[in-house]
Amino acid sequence: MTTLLAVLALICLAPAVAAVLVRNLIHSALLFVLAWLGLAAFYLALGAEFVAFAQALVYVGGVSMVALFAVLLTRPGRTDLLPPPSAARAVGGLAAASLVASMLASSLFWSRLPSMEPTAPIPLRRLGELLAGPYLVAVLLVGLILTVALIGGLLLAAPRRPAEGGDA
Amino acid sequence: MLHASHLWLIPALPLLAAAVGAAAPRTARRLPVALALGAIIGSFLLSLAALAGALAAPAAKLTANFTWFWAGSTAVRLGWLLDPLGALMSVLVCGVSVLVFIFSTAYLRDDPRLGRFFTCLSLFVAAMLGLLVANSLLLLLVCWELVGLASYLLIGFWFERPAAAAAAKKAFITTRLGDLGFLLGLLWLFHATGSSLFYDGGAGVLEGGALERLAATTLPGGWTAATGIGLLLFAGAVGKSGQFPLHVWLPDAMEGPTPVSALIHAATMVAAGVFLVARVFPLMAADQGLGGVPVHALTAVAVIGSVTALLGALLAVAQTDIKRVLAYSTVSQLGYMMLAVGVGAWEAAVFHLITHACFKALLFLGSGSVIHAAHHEQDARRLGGLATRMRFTYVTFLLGTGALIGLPLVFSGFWSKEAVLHAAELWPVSHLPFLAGLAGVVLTAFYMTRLVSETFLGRARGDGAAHAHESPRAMTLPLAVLAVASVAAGWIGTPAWPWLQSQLTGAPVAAHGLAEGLGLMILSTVLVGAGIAAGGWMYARSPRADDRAPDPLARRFPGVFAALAARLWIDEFYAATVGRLLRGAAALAAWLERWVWGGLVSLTGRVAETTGEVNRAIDEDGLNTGFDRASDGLRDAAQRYSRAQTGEVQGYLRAVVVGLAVLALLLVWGGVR
Amino acid sequence: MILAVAPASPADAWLERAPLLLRDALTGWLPDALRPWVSALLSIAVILGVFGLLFAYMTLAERKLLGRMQNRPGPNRTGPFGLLQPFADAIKALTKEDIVPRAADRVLHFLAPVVLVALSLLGLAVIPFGRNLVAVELEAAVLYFFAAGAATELSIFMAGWASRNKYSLLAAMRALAQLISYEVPLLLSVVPVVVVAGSLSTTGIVAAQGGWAAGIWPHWHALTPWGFSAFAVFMIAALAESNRSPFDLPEAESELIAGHLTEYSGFKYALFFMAEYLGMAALSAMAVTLFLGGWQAPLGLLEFVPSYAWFGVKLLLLLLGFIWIRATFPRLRIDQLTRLSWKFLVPLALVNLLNGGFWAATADWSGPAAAVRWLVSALLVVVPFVALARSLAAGYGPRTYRYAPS
Amino acid sequence: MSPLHLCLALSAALFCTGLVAVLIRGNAILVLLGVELMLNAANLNFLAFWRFGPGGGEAGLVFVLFSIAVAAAEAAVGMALVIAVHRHLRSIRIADANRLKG
Repeated sequence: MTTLLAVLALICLAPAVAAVLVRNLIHSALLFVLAWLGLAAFYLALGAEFVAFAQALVYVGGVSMVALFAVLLTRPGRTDLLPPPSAARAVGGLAAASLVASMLASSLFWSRLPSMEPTAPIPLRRLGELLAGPYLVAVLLVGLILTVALIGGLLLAAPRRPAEGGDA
Repeated sequence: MLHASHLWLIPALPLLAAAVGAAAPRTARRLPVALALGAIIGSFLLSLAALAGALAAPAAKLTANFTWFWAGSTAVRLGWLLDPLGALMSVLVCGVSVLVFIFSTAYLRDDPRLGRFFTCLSLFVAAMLGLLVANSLLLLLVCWELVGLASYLLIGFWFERPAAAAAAKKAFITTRLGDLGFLLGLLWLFHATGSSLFYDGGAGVLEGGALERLAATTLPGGWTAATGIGLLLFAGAVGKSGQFPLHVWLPDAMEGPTPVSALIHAATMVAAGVFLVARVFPLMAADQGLGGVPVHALTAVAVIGSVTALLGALLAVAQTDIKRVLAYSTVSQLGYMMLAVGVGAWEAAVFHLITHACFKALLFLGSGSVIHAAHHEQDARRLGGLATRMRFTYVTFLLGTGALIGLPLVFSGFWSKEAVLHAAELWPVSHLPFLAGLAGVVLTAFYMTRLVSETFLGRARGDGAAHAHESPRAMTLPLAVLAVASVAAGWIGTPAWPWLQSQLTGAPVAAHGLAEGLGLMILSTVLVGAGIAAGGWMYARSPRADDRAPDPLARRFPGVFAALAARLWIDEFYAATVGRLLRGAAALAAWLERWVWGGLVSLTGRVAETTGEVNRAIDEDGLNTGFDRASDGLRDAAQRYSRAQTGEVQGYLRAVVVGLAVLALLLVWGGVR
Repeated sequence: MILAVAPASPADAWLERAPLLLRDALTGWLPDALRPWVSALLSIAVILGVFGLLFAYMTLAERKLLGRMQNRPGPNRTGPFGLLQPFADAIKALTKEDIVPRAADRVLHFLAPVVLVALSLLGLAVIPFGRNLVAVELEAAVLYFFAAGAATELSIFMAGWASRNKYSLLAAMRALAQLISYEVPLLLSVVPVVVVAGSLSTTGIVAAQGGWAAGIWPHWHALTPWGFSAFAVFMIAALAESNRSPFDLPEAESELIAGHLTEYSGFKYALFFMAEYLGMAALSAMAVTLFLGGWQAPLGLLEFVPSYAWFGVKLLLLLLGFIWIRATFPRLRIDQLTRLSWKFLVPLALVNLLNGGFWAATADWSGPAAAVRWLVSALLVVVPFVALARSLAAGYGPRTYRYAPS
Repeated sequence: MSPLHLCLALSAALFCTGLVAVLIRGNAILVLLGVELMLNAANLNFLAFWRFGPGGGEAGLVFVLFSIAVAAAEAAVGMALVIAVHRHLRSIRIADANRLKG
């Protein structure tokens, strides 16, 4: 179990790191997609089938598409190579991030977690009942948020004359 | 069969139509028309149902009362009343309204404000119906005023014409004078009886207990409260139905569109006064003791009525404007009705009211048809020769005339007028009203003959009449219906079969065959014949050649004719007395306003102004300097501080993250557990 | 992902059991620990083989059918009736030189076709081809299928962008717009099926469509009003998803000189070709599973025919439909494409979702109530369709042609 | 090292990676993607504790679903914002968008 998880963790961490480091915009976007796929696989290994597929569907099918579309609509220039980040920003950012990293690592290793038996993955039907039962309000709210986000996205991205470009 | 508690539906429908029509956009011209027609037809059916319900139990006064609001501990209650009087009237009003509406669609087809016209008309009908089915004097007054408002709006419908605007104002103000009396009477009645309901299961003001109380309480001067209240209410009726002192507005009201004249100022609204008196008849008749009482409500009614009947007929003789002739004739006919009420035969009055509504509406619509055809030429002198060009209108107009002057045995007017005169003849107090009525009969026959022959006979004396042609179907159809009605409406109340009277009084009236009052009938027939003969001899025999030609009557009696044509200078008299008085009062008020109150106000203003000046000086020179220095310092500090505000999102983020991390590390390593 | 080995139930007919018996015969001698894996590998191999062949002959069928529809004979030289044509093409593609533009992004340029083929094969894993023939039995199979299919356009984008060619880039953008637009109606049209069948697993959905009303009317979803509407939306969206005409904007030979395929040649091109047909087949198989009752026989008395045969027949019918449509319809413009999706298909699918909910809620109505149920459902399909169609068609009169005077 | 530890470590690493992306990449799109990555790390935590935590309650699982949905919305709006910004400034470098004036 652990070994499988470890392998998957590497599969999903490596592209993420690479995505942050490469200078080619498209490459890093695609690497992000790869990382998300790896994460989906990780979820699958955790026994969260539904979540895994939802992750793949939403991120690979939706978010990555939107991101790539945005990239194409806002081409920096002939080439997609980004200018290297300014030294100050890089140093500052890395410092801050390393602080957080150390914090997390410390809290991780200093806190002794009882290693428990994995609880059995729940059947899909149960999940559906949960979503339609106790969490119904939340589901409706999320649906509302998505609708609003869709419309807001359209309005934001549409040219000044909403007559054209309203769709797509 | 309509229950009393549903009566409110009858006025509600047109009211709704009026509301929607008023809200409708100006461009939607057809919408208010359709609404008004639909609503009035619905009300017509409803009131038919109500009539059926009322006739099922003529004597019973079916009421549905409810509390409007509580004034302190006394409840102000309104209600609906279902009895043959109200039901018949509402059927009549609705029927005439339907016809007039249809007529108007053609008459005002090209008017830009068609929608507004029908909205006002619906409002009027709603108020009128409410007035008819009201069981509370208060509710009746409300509807009464609404009717007045609608009449004002409609008289002034063509407000571009100064004449129309003036007429509207005149009508409104004149009727207000009467309504003041009405209001006082209402208040007095409410104060005296503590209720404004007519019939309230014995507690109403028209029922035993209250009437006895009113008749019992006497005032200084020997009058009873009943008489006083009755007179005050009658003042309202005088104003509304153009009785003698306040009749001046009615002829001027002819400035409004002809359908309005037909509906409001001939058939329905002006009859509201008669209806009111008939409604509160028990109250007026409460005090019959004539012993030593100087004046008695019904006596006043009878006198006023007879004077009006005669005066109206006289003035009608010398008018040249078709509609004015008809207007004065309306005045005199209303006088007949009041006369009938005054002599105690209120059912006869209602009978005459119904027939008069039919044939006067017919006559007005006919004149409207003529005016429409003659391109808005309504001076009889420049008309003429229309008998051949507008045969249909001519025939119907003739029928209406016959009804008005009361040609014997077939025409409705004959029967109703006969009933009125019959009652007047039997009046114990005096015979003057009866004689006045007889004189009125002659004059009526005379001026109607004059009108008909001037308008229709001879040859056209104006290009308007020359190019006249028959009016469209939508105008002739109502004429036909009304013609039938004005002939047939009389048969429901003949002495041989007094159905109407018995239904109204709720007690079977003995059918005293045609034999009784036969002499009167013959007499009136003779008088009518005389009038027609005189008119025909003067006008029809040799119709005037052109519109310059002087009136034959004027040729013979110039003085009389001039006086009549000038309407006996009544208007001028009013202008000289009341008008001048009012103008003086207004001038005084203006003077006071400008010099006394205005002076005070401006003085106060000046004081406040100066205080403000002082304050400002103190502020600017004293306080502000300190504040300025403080705020300058603040601004500099802010400028220095705002350098950190680079707008670099990631910069902020970096700061946030560092802060967060440090905090968390403190928590973790600093052992802050 | 539980790899179970379903035993062949002796109740079935011999033909029905044949595949499972074969599998057991092949894997019977293995230790139990290995058997699931080996049988999984077996099923993969079978799928690859079957659908590879299917691809090969689909190309042939398409070319021949198009030829017939355009009054051409189509390929008829290689082998009898040109039956060997696909293999000739394969050999040609293998032996061709593989050209990569100098400016191209080599990695992505290489990855694109591979990823595409892989992804379009993934979906087939959860399709129940027969009563017991499903490679991977998943609880959320439907979700898995679309998750796998969602990525295909990604590789098209990779191809188009990696070629460093403006036509290819346009193709990439179109591909993205198309996917973003048509993913929505595709999924929305599936949801009512899931709602009604009460299951996300393909086998469950197929099982839910078993049986016949009055013995003759199958309980297939496509034969209910809402199901029919969902089926229509699904097929249109599927056309767009698999870049088939009339939605083949990314590879528009006539305007974009084959779009993202411009810079591809040889075997990579063949891979793209293959991926297109595999994706088409996968979507059609899904349509069969969701709407046409999967491997269920249309009539009770036809059940002696093995289930996988039924599945094959339905699949082939849908594929031929694809070809027919391609031969019939002209290509849309990108704005027409997106408008069709957002203003027509999506609202329709949403209303249909409601419809499915109604159907599921009234599952126990019977007798005259059932008639009402059908009527309401039909109205819920027809009324929105007519309304939307009218509102969209407003202003577009019948087209008038003016011919040049001869 | 227990699976729970592994999950938490992975999520921490992912979180930091996303954070770095947010902090040092100049391109707005990449920043948004970094945010997405951080969200994913959080989701991973939820799942980990749902699976290996002290039992009881599928709340973690359900919450992950919601968070994925909201993340999708966030991405859509974010990209739309990026496009709008680009229309204004002809650039999507975050450093350029440092004025409130549009």
